[in-house]
Amino acid sequence: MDIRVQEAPFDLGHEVEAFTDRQVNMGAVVTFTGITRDLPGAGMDRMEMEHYPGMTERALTKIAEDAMARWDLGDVLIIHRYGVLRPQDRIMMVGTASRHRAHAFEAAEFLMDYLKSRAPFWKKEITKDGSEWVEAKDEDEAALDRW
Amino acid sequence: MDIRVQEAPFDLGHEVEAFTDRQVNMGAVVTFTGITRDLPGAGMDRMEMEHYPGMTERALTKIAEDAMARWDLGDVLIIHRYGVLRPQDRIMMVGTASRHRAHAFEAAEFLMDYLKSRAPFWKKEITKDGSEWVEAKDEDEAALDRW
Amino acid sequence: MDVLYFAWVRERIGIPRETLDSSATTVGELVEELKAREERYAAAFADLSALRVALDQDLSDFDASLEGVREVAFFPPMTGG
Amino acid sequence: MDVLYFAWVRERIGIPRETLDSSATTVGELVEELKAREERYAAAFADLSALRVALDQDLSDFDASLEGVREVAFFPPMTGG
Repeated sequence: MDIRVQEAPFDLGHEVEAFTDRQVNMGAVVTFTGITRDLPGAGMDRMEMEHYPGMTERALTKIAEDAMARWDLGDVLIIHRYGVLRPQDRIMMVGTASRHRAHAFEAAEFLMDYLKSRAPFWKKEITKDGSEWVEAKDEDEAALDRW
Repeated sequence: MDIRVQEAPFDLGHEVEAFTDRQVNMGAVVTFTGITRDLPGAGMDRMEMEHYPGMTERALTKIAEDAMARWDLGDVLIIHRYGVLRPQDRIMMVGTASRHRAHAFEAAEFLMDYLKSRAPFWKKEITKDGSEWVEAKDEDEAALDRW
Repeated sequence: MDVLYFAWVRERIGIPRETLDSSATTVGELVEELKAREERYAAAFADLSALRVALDQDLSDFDASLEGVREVAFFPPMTGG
Repeated sequence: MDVLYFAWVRERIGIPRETLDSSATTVGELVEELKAREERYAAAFADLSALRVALDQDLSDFDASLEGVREVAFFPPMTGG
């Protein structure tokens, strides 16, 4: 397991390559990358991602351990940034490795669903007209029901 | 859409980076990478992946078009190798980009399920004791039922 | 006991953390104490359904006991990923 | 009409492709013609449930018409990915 919470950008290609390369006899690697989207209309200057240092690492570790316990996984990777993000910046990524493609896919979706609603991050969108905290979506909370 | 059928290896990190980089305002990128697993016991010398030139490209294009029609996707990438593959070699990858993470995940799983059973590839495993064509799994055919 | 605030809860209350002496035995009692202190607390805690609480960095709920708890954090529903 | 064979069908029949003059109007009739030719064809086509067929590079089935078809391919279930 490799869990990183960091302000600095990460090198997506390098991380995917390194994660895949260090697996032994895993037939399937799935990755998800989350990217900052621009806002329609006025446009977004930046997003500020606040987090709860200490609890964040703890929550992500718990989510990764739950995934490892539930599926036949060789490894899990989570990288999540905080601080200032611009449109098109990569916010976070997860990676899963398994002998079975269904396990790799399901575990990656599980990680994303839990990480969205159970890891202490908060997004604030800043436009030239002002700023607004992003509201949690009911569909994100509902997504947890399937696990 | 970017569909490639090739004998040569591909650079996974480079492909993931390039695919992600060329998306505009897509919040979610999912990739799947398939890796040659070794065989238990005697061990595998190599896998030979046969395909049906012409039909392969046609089938993969159709599968990618079906995914683009069914989900809200910005882009689809499929790279699939043929020829000789050694344990730990990357066989193939798919990538999906969407504004919604659920769409990116589902489309990637759909691509994989169809590609497994509907694209004309055949795997032969060669050990020092002989060679054997890999048999299609009932579960792979059954996986199509959910779409 | 350390009390931490995040996101708009932090902005509304005006500080990211404070250390309190409280006789509250549950999170709910602590919230009532805070609301009684000043208008900015009352505003932040007006709608508990819009809030989440963590005790010693684990998600919890508003009727949980504070016994042995050293760090309480209040924040809106998370929006990571 | 070009007839193509892949994987163990190709190995059993011994050639990857051939050009045939056939009066068969369906895939099924073509299979019967081939089986009647030589033992290696009979062996390859012994169990049709283990085979798939493509007509002009589209997956099809054994009762499909051959009218206008230029390329027929026989192979086992695919194992890509």
